[in-house]
Amino acid sequence: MSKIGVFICHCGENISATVDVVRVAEAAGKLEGVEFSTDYKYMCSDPGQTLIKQMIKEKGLTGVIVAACSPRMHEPTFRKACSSAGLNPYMCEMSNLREHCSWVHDKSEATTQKAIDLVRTLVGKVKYNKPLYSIKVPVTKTALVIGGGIAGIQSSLDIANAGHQVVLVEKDPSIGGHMSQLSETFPTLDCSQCILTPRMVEVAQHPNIKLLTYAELEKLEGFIGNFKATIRKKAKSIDEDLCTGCGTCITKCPTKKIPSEFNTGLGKRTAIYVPFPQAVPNKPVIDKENCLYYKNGKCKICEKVCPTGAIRFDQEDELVELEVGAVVVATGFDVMEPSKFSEYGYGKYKDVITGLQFERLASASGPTLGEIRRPSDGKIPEKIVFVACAGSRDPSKGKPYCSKICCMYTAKHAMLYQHKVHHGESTIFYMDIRSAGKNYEEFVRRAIVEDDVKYIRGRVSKVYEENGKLIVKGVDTLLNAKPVEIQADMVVLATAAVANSGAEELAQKMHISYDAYNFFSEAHPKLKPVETNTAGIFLAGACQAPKDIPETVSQASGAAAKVAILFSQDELSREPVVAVVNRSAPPLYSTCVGCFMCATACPYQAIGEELITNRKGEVIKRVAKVNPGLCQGCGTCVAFCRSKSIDIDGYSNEQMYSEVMALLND
Amino acid sequence: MNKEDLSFKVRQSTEINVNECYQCGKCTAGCPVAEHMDLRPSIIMRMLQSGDAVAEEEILRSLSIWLCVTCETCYSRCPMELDIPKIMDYLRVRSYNEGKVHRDARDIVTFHKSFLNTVESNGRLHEMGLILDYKMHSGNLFQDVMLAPEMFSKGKLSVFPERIKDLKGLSRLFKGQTKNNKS
Amino acid sequence: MNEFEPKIVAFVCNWCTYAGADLTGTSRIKYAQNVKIIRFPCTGRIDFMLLLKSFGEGADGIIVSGCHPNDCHYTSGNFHARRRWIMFRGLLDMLGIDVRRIQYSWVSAAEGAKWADVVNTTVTAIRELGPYTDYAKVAGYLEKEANV
Amino acid sequence: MKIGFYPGCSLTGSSREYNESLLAVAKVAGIELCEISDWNCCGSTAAHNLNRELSVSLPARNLALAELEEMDELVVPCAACYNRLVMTQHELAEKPEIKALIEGKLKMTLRNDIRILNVLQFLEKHIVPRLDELVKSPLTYDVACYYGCLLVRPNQVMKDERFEDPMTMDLIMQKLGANAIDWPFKTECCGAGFSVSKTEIVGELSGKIVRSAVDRGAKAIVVACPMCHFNLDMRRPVIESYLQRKIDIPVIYITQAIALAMGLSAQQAGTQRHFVPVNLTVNR
Amino acid sequence: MKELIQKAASLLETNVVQVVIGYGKGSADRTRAIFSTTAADCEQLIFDSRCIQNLAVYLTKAEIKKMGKPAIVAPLPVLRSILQLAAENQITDDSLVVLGVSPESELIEFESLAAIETYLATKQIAIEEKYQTTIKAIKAMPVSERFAYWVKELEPCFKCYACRAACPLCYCTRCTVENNQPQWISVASHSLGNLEWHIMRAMHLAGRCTDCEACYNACPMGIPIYLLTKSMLQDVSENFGTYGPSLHRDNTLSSFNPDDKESFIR
Repeated sequence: MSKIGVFICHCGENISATVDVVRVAEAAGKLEGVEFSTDYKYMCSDPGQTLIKQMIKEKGLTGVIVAACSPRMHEPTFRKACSSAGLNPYMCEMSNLREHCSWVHDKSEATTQKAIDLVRTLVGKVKYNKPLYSIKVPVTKTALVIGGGIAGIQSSLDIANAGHQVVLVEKDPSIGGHMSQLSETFPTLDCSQCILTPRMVEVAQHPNIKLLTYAELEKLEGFIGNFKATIRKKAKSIDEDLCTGCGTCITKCPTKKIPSEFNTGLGKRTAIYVPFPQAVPNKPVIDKENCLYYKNGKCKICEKVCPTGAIRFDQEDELVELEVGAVVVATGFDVMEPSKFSEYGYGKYKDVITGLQFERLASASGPTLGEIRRPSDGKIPEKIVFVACAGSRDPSKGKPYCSKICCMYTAKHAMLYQHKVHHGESTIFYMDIRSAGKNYEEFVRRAIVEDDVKYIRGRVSKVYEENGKLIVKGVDTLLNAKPVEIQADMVVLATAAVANSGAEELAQKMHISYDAYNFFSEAHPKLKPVETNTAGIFLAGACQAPKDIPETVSQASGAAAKVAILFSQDELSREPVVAVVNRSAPPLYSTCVGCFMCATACPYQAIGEELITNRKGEVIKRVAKVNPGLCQGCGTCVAFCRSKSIDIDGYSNEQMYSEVMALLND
Repeated sequence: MNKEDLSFKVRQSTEINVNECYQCGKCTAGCPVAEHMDLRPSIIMRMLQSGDAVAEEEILRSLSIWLCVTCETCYSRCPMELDIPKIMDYLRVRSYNEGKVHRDARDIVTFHKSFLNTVESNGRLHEMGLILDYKMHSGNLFQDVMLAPEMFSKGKLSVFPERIKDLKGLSRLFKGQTKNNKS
Repeated sequence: MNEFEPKIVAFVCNWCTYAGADLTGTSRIKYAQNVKIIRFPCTGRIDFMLLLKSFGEGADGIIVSGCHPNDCHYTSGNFHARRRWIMFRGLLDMLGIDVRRIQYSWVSAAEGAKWADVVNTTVTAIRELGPYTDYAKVAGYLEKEANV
Repeated sequence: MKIGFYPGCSLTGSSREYNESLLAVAKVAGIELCEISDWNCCGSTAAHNLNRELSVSLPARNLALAELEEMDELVVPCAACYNRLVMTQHELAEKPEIKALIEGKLKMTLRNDIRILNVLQFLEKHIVPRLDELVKSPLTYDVACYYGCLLVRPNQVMKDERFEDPMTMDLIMQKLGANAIDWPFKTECCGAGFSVSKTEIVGELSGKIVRSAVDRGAKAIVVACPMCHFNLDMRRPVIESYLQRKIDIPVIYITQAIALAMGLSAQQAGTQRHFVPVNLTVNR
Repeated sequence: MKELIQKAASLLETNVVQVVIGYGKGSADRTRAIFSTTAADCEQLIFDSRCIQNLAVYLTKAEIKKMGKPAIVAPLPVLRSILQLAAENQITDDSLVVLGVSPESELIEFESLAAIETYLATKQIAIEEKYQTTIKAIKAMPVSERFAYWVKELEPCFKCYACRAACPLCYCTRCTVENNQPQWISVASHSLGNLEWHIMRAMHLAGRCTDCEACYNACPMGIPIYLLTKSMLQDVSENFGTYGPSLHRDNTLSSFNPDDKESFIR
């Protein structure tokens, strides 16, 4: 039999001015299961809390109802008070007499009656409350960082510097990501590689960071603090311990005409290669698809010339299992293939290129050593047209969203061009100039005012070639929509930033959600921008949405901080409001019949299966089981269960049923 | 939204929401006749968005709506997939019905009218009849005088119209349909 | 003269509508006393049987309210709830249980005024419909038998 | 399967040779095209510019007649007619109220399920698969395939992925032995319905097209639309006065090209009806 | 029929299965379920238009499970139930052999559950016109009258749970009605309890019911409870477009589409 104490708060006059609190306390006192009831001026004050504690001890209360303000305000306060008096905190509930009653009604009999109803309703619930204990989960203090671009590098370094172990996994042969491909960076025009490569080296040398390049996530199981990751290390065909990175093999490799990914197809590489000179690790891999030996069994020149005998043609992919406590996803973005926009002639005309290709042309380490030259004939273009929003803000053939970085990099491109080709002319067709950011607007103004970059507001309708020139048909919408035709030598498309092609698959492997464009979804757009819906998995950089370097680095540090907070404790303590599948004595074991509709509905993949076996180890029943480490307590599963085999602590079937009954039976 | 707005009426009739246009100008950039237009396609879209009654009048009295050749280039390239030719059709019908056809577009309208006249009376187009009817109504009596004999000699022009059998049935389609405007 | 005062139960989620109703309070927007809230973690938790039991215990009307689509604290509880409501409502309608007596709504934590409006319009609507005597008669049979 | 045929008005007049060559090609391939009896004009640009209902009701009558004659497919060689018929089909499917209204006026009902083919779709489906056996005297010159507007647009309806740089005609011409050049004016507008009323615009638009084809070495322009042909061929004087130069490149229908490659005579292909003489010889 | 008997017998002889669930002659002119464990037993198997019982109901029964791996004679309604049971993780490819029977009474063998799905794709569940008309007529009644209609229709129900026992999808080991913490539904048969029981049953079948009518055939009082499930089948297809059992699609009510449409939520 319950012994419930009901404490009615006046809240100064906030409640008592409209509700007859004395009558509410009287009425509550008469309810079945209520041992004690009273009213008091300020329940949340020290004497108020002392009163509760005192009555718990004196009357041996098994439940407490504080009828005061919203539980969203003071529930933790009163639960703590109960706890200190030896009553399980989850035996305490709050009835909302202020926000839901006294503040929204005038003083009247009906208002007092409603207050009584509200208290009675909660008495109905508390009768069925049971003690709950916060859930403890151990934490493995190693972080897995997926993606070795600037986001992954920054996160790894921050976590490692906080004293925790990091495994950094990169799918390409080198870390560095898109940032290593860039020439100069806006708005300061400092050289991208000059600021990035020291960080790359730091990663390689950090005692707390284990670097796995040419490797990808194969599988991720488990939950916050306790993930098990399987990593596929693709065969590099070299023994990394023996290889000194001397590069002899690369110079001797006979297959030299493979389009270089790093140079966006504008340069060539060999079959055994290091993607770029400053690569980390600076050791080659063999591209099996293009290697003569792998293709037709003959060659092996690299093996012959290698001074340390490091070539391993028989190497195979290796699966590595890791125990990690947290994951930072930093897989970055891709640029859109613009061939869908056939009106721009990309793919048809060699001198129509993407922004990323322009970066390589402008980069001192690029195929032209930093001189802007046309891919078709190597001539220096006298006139360049830049087309902004090539794929962005285009629901028809591209993406409806703004890619955010293009306005800035296009201004930078035009500026770099003007700095390198003094007599050149550059024109940018744009719709809006989005230059919000520290020193960004100033940067764009500089391009226009000091470097004479011509900005024309309007989109380009068509690009075609005539007599060796690219005819660009655009419009100047600020000049009464005057059609504009420019004879250009080169056209640069500011292609949209899109999600990586494997993003969807990766998200499914990790059970994190992603949006309609396959960018990974943050848990809350404002307040949880680096968390995902799966506890313990965090996001950094452009895999979440297009963003520039400063923003990427900030988010990466944010994700690292979240990991460090998680790793600051040996055990996680979680709210015990979680779902539970019932268990009972044999032969039933559980009323669950294993239809797993609950598992399909669970937003957190918190429901798995349990095989109930007999003594001989034979499976006699397959039932659902909730992982309390993953369950967030929404209770959606409970409403699905036809046999009422799954229930949720804190909002159980009995509690809610009784609450409804109590409300309606006055 | 004001139900008197032209943009509202456009939406009613064509199911196109002109507010989707963000004025990128790609329609104008690709329009083959933009150079000749008084109001270029993107400007018309902007004017429709303004919901301004003066703008409405200006559009209906513009030459542009008649210069649009319905080549569909704008629609095909529009990032928002707005069917501008459909809007042009709507504007033309209104301009014509309300007698607001631009002076320089009268020939075009006359030609269309002559075209429909021959279709109404024969069921099919009679090119000779069309040209004669057009010349009479436009006053361009000497236009193409050199073309007809050659066409005739190459068997491309017949003097007598082909008539369909069920002219009566066809006349039901024309009944009550405005072919003559207020002007 | 005693006007009919309907009994209305509100099933709301903790994160949006409960918080929205709190805001109605802090904004001191007045509404009718007839509606009493029962707090759930999420609309996904609200069992259709509880709605049914409410009518059986004499409720004249019901409000069910939670986060707007895409705003669910648990990302998808309200989407699941919406499907369930669509099916449940269709079934009740087929059975002649007056679906006008259940008001569904999305009320966010910022929509204090909307909550007041939802409550007031529901109370007015149920007042016009009168006491749910059809259901009460069926439920009353139970009492008679229990009294025997 | 019964293949219906809607010639449209132009094909009975100013573009007779298009009609003649199409029927000749079909005959060689053994395909019977059944002309819709008592068909009427589709209303063309005039109707949709001046009267929305007529722009639907006129084509709808033809669709209804075709259904009465139990045609499964309907070949519509004129690109403009094709566009009007397809748009009408679309409108009737989307707007039941308009369909009901028009059915009332026609005193006929519409299933609205006939497959409408333009000339390229017809050729691709029925002629191209058999070209290898049918081509007797391959063509040996460079051609510029000109598609114009209505064979590729609106792409929302036509659904050709390559609507900016279509290839269907180019591939057919290559199968006939000719070399289809790459050029940027394949789908630019010729001025279409302004032939008579705004001739100077036709001169400019068609002029740019013809100039590009000639400058890139084409010996003929291949078309599949009577309006395009009218403008590029018969309006040559206006074109020449716009370009300020003499241009003698002939303009032939794709069906004429096929007829010639099949070994039919110039007379059978109807090239004698052109304003710009067609004298095509080897250029490679 | 001979083919079916031969196939069933050979399955038992080769010990591929240990029991064949099929139809046999019953009392009077009726048929009943028979469970053959030997090749000789299989001679009793029959199949004709009277075989309307949904045998899939036995697949989840503990008593039958104990007999070993089953083969089951499966006309269309049984096939649908089998697929739904598979979708709900109650059976797998290895757990049974399906002896399909086409509407033309021909034996169809299925290699896998996926093959059943492919077969059923061409045999969509369709609510017969007459039921559609009835449902329409009921929905057209004024709400009070409709309620009275159903209270009256459900009045004869005495909670024998034959409907539950006959339904292949009511395989829970503990039904909600047997749950007394809390007592969701009163076990006594009175109007309110009857109403609540049938509402709950229909809701639990929402998006799952395959329209086999086994519940109706089993009801001793002939209550047209199938009208509720049929009406819900219509609702599923109208609102979510999905219809009928599937191995690859999540259950209607445990899945959602962010763009689901409704008109009643403020």
